[in-house]
Amino acid sequence: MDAIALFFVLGFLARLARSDLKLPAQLYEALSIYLLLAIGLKGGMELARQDPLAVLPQASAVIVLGILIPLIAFPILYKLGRFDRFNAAAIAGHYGSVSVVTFAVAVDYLIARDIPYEAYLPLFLVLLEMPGIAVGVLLARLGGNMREVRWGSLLHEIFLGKSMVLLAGGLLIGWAAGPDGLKPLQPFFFDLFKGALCLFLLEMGLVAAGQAGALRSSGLFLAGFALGMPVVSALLGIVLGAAIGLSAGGTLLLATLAASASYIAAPAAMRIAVPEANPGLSITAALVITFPFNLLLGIPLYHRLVSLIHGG
Amino acid sequence: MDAIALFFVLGFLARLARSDLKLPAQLYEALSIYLLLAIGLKGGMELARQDPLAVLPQASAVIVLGILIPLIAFPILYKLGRFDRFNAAAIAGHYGSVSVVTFAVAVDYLIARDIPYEAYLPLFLVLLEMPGIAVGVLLARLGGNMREVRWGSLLHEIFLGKSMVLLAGGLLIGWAAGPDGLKPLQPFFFDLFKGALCLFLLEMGLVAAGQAGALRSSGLFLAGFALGMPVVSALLGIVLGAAIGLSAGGTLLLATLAASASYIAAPAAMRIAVPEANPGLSITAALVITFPFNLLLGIPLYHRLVSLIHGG
Amino acid sequence: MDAIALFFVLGFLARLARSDLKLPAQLYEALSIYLLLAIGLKGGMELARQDPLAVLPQASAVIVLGILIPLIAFPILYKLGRFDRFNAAAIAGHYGSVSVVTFAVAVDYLIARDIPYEAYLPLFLVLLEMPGIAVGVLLARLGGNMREVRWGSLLHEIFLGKSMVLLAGGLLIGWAAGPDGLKPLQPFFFDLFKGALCLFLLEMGLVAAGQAGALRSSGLFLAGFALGMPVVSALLGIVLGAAIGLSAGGTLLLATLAASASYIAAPAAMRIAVPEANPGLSITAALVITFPFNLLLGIPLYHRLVSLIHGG
Amino acid sequence: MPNTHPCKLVVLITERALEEKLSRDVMRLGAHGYTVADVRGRGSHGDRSGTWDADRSIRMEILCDVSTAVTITTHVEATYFRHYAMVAFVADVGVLRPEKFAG
Amino acid sequence: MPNTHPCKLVVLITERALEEKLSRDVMRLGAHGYTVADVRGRGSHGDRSGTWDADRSIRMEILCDVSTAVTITTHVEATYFRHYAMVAFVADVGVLRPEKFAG
Amino acid sequence: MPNTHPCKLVVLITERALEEKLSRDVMRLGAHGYTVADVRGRGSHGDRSGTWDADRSIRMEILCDVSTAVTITTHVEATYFRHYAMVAFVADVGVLRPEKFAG
Ligand SMILES: Nc1ncnc2c1ncn2[C@@H]1O[C@H](COP(=O)(O)O)[C@@H](O)[C@H]1O
Ligand SMILES: Nc1ncnc2c1ncn2[C@@H]1O[C@H](COP(=O)(O)O)[C@@H](O)[C@H]1O
Ligand SMILES: Nc1ncnc2c1ncn2[C@@H]1O[C@H](COP(=O)(O)O)[C@@H](O)[C@H]1O
Ligand code: NA
Ligand code: NA
Ligand code: NA
Repeated sequence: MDAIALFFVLGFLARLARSDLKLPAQLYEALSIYLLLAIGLKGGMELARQDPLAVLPQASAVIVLGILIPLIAFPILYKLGRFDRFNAAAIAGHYGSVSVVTFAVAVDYLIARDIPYEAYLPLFLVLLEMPGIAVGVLLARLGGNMREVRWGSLLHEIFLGKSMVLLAGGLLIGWAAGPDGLKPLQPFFFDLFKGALCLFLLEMGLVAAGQAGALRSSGLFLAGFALGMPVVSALLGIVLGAAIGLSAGGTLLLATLAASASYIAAPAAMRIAVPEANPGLSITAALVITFPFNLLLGIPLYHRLVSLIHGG
Repeated sequence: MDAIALFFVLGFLARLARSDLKLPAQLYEALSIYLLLAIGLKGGMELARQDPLAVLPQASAVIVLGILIPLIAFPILYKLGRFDRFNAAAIAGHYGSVSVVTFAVAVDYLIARDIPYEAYLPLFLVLLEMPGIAVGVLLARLGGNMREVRWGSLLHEIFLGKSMVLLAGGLLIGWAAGPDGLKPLQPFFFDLFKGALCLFLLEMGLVAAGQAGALRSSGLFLAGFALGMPVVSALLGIVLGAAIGLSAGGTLLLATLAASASYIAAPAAMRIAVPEANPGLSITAALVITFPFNLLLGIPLYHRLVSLIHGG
Repeated sequence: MDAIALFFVLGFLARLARSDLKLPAQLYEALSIYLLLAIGLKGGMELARQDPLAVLPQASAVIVLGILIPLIAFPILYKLGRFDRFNAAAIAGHYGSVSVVTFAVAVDYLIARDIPYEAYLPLFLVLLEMPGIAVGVLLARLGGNMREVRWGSLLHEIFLGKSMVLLAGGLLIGWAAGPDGLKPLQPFFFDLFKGALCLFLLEMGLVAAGQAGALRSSGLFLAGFALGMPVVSALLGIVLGAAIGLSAGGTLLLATLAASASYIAAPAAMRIAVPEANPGLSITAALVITFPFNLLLGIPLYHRLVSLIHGG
Repeated sequence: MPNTHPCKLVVLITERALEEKLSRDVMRLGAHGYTVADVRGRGSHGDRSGTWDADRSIRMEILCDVSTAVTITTHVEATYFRHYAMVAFVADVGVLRPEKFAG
Repeated sequence: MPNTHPCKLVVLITERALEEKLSRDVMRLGAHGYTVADVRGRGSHGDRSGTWDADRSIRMEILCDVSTAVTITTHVEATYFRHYAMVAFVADVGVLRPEKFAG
Repeated sequence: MPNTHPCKLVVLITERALEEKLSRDVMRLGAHGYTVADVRGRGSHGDRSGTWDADRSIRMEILCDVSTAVTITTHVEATYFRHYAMVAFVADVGVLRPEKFAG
């Protein structure tokens, strides 16, 4: 197993065994700020290397994907899973958005295997962060009084939430500074990236195991959803990746983005925009099941599926 | 624009747009400890490369500069600006002292342009930190009951304040350990420096924008002072740099030190020594106006001025 | 003096001079997590390079050493020092366990002098962390009602305490990932190690000076013990190192481990398992006296002693 | 005590996600200030151990006169109690400089 | 205040090493929740300035009915006061949603 | 409550820059201890959101007898209220081990 995933496992087991290991809260915050900025910078730097307009059609297609996924997830949860409208919509929103750390692990997976990918993929990460959340909120309010949606504060929450600001801000700085301007930042933002990711995954392991108790109360249907939905989304991502002409590596990353569920930006936005939803449900699904599933099984699986198309 | 300055802008805009982005308080503290130590170490290492006695005359001249600047600033604020004695003295003290981060940005400016400078300049940074603050306190107490000044605790605050201990301690360790002894510390203290500076500037942008509201209440005069005083001080620094035979790069750094205003050491010392002064005024001037002015316009301007003397 | 030790001295003097320098609490925690993980990873990586079974006999001998040291320390403290059973046992337990930072400084001492050592020595660090603490608790409860010892929670505290989880977890990950798997983690976990150690020692200097006041109340006998016991233990370590065929470098590390006293894992475990003991006594001895003694004088002294055997 | 004046202390313990909203609310409802601390804890919504974003709690305290205290507690009861982890209590204290908190 | 109900607030200030034990204790003794903050301080055990592990303190507060308050304070007095740095006090407060804290 | 004894709880919320001075003051004025927490907040001196040095606040609480409470509050009122962001209040609580806080 990859060293990165082992840190998640260490955290998970330590918490299950009731160790008192705990990362300081502000270290967790500092690491997440660092990871978001670093991913943004890297993507922006690569974007500076090419014509941004050329990416425009691809980018639009990717946004459509982000809208589609929650629209598929919602009826499954609402009709089949018999969740109420609020919970179904909130969970769907989490799966429409993306997990930054899952993306980073997939990038690492490609690098370790020397598989090339379109270096501007972090742009898609930025683009996919928001639409899913917005669709989730809309679904929660549909039928109810749509005027109750405070659009101003919702858009604010989504576009100016800290993960968006750091990702998009990093992207813009990286793009403006370009590869040469970022060179002196390389030791800090790029060389340390993987080590910082390990520490973060240690913490995510601790958190996931701490939430694992909620599994029992959340029911079997949700567990099934949290395992099945990523595969469905990954397939959509693969089809789209092929359609817009991404390389095998780029397609795997897009599939992973589609498959991943947000557990940083989405919970924060949903808590304010859809307070009626029980946050325990979304977090259990996204963090306790889908996240480790993608990390340990999903990415290799999607790789296989991509290979069916691209050969290799 | 330089990547470093862009991080300041990102923080500033994020806060203006009311984003919830916030750096953890202890990350801010950790970064400032790191930056102070790293600057001290670097300066000490360079000092070890040469005869410390040779720097003595220059060093004395620099201290005189630190005393002079608040003596110029005070009457401007007191007579022209009609601030009361306490506020005039406190603000003058901030401008007599220096901003470590502005210095670091100026060093980066030189490196990016391959302009050489006397590597022991951080020593001047250390020397300039204190005298301005002491003069500010004296000015506040003049005329009043001088016996009220608790000299013991003031000297303690100045010489044993944390920024002084870290800068001077780093300098001494760097000097004692020398270039060879510091080699294993290079990845941590030197290679990461610029990245850490970026994060710190992100935070300073957030803080500066948070304080920007105070601009309205602090009046136009103060804004003018915060723009004009740095230029005056920079000119003094340039004249002095030429007089003591510094290179063009060294002169620019000295000018930047003179132009910069303290917003870490001085506010802490003034709060205790001159409680009558409104800290909002000094901080607005030093952090919200002078700091970004130096960062974005001042340093290039001083560079031009230096070039007039040194050619180039 | 080595740069590393100078950071300890800086912290110590700053606190003695009543500077307000303080490292943020969560930075201290973050650094200790980092150091433990890094040491574990490094040891595990080296372990992966050789046959683990070959180390088994040596490992068993090392555990015996960890049991022996508190059994020697206890009667000295109880009979000669006239401490009560609880305090004698608790202090003995601290000296049976080890100091991770002292170990790191000794490794650095060897590297700076190009002295080779068995790279799997961190394994011994892991093995020595626990037995001394367990023996200390046993000694505290002997004669008393042994059934009062809550073995379950004691074993839990020892094996699942955070320093154990991080050290042993790092070791296992390093071993599983091997040198190739850890390569991308090198900049974070290995290159930064010494710098992070410097910051940690700065903090230990601050803490040690803060506790120094307790020296007066703890009495001369304890001070003598804290200076003499490390030398006795180091001699045991040297004899054992020679007996199990370690190189000169490896023997010095084993001697240093034996000589060092725990001030992270042991205080936490003792506080819960032997609440009757005054934690001030153990911490004064282990941190205020033994730790700097080993750092500044002990390691060079043990090096001399090792050279008597190994020549050099 | 001779130098203090009766005042209410309203304490709200709730999710950190509400901090900005609550701050605006209490100022709008007549408070002249508030103080916030980061806390962790446990209650009917389970363990909130504060190690990551969704898990963090705050403790906000507001010194104010009786009528503002009633307004604030009534408001949070109606607005947040149903869907958020929240506990509220009120204590009688004596403040210095009473003019800072009244009206 | 009309919308609050009398309740006890038990506050324990003690070593961080006790946090897990105390949390289990108070829940076992009938509390329905608790809130913990990191603090530093000074008392009869000297300076506990909170810069490193052994030095850290917590402040735990528990809202509960009188009988639980008596049980908890009696328990901590018997179990921890002798060997640990600890201070305990109780205040009378008024809570909203009293059913969360009683029984 | 049968096992507690009446005591005053003095709470000071103020700038972090004052922490060392206040600690010395309260001990000198007769307190036997104090507890400090980091907080953020808002008051008549505006927003103190605690993200950087000049902006940080602390909350200090002191358990003591009435006369010490009067001495402390009178002292801080005279010394700090004019020039520093500060709020002070006093509550009646019941302590265990009253001998720790009196005299
Ligand atoms: N009985 C209690 N005593 C003290 N704090 C409590 C109590 N119950 C709940 N809390 C705090 O209030 C938060 C929210 O409570 P709840 O809505 O019951 O989950 C918890 O996370 C605790 O921090
Ligand atoms: N008089 C007091 N007022 C407020 N807090 C106190 C007081 N005495 C002790 N404490 C707190 O309780 C902790 C333990 O107290 P002690 O057992 O007296 O050392 C101290 O570290 C302080 O945080
Ligand atoms: N009404 C209030 N309720 C609670 N805390 C307050 C209140 N007013 C002020 N504070 C706190 O006391 C600090 C200083 O207050 P002030 O001197 O009014 O600026 C503020 O930053 C708040 O943390
Ligand atoms: Na997704
Ligand atoms: Na200046
Ligand atoms: Na030992």
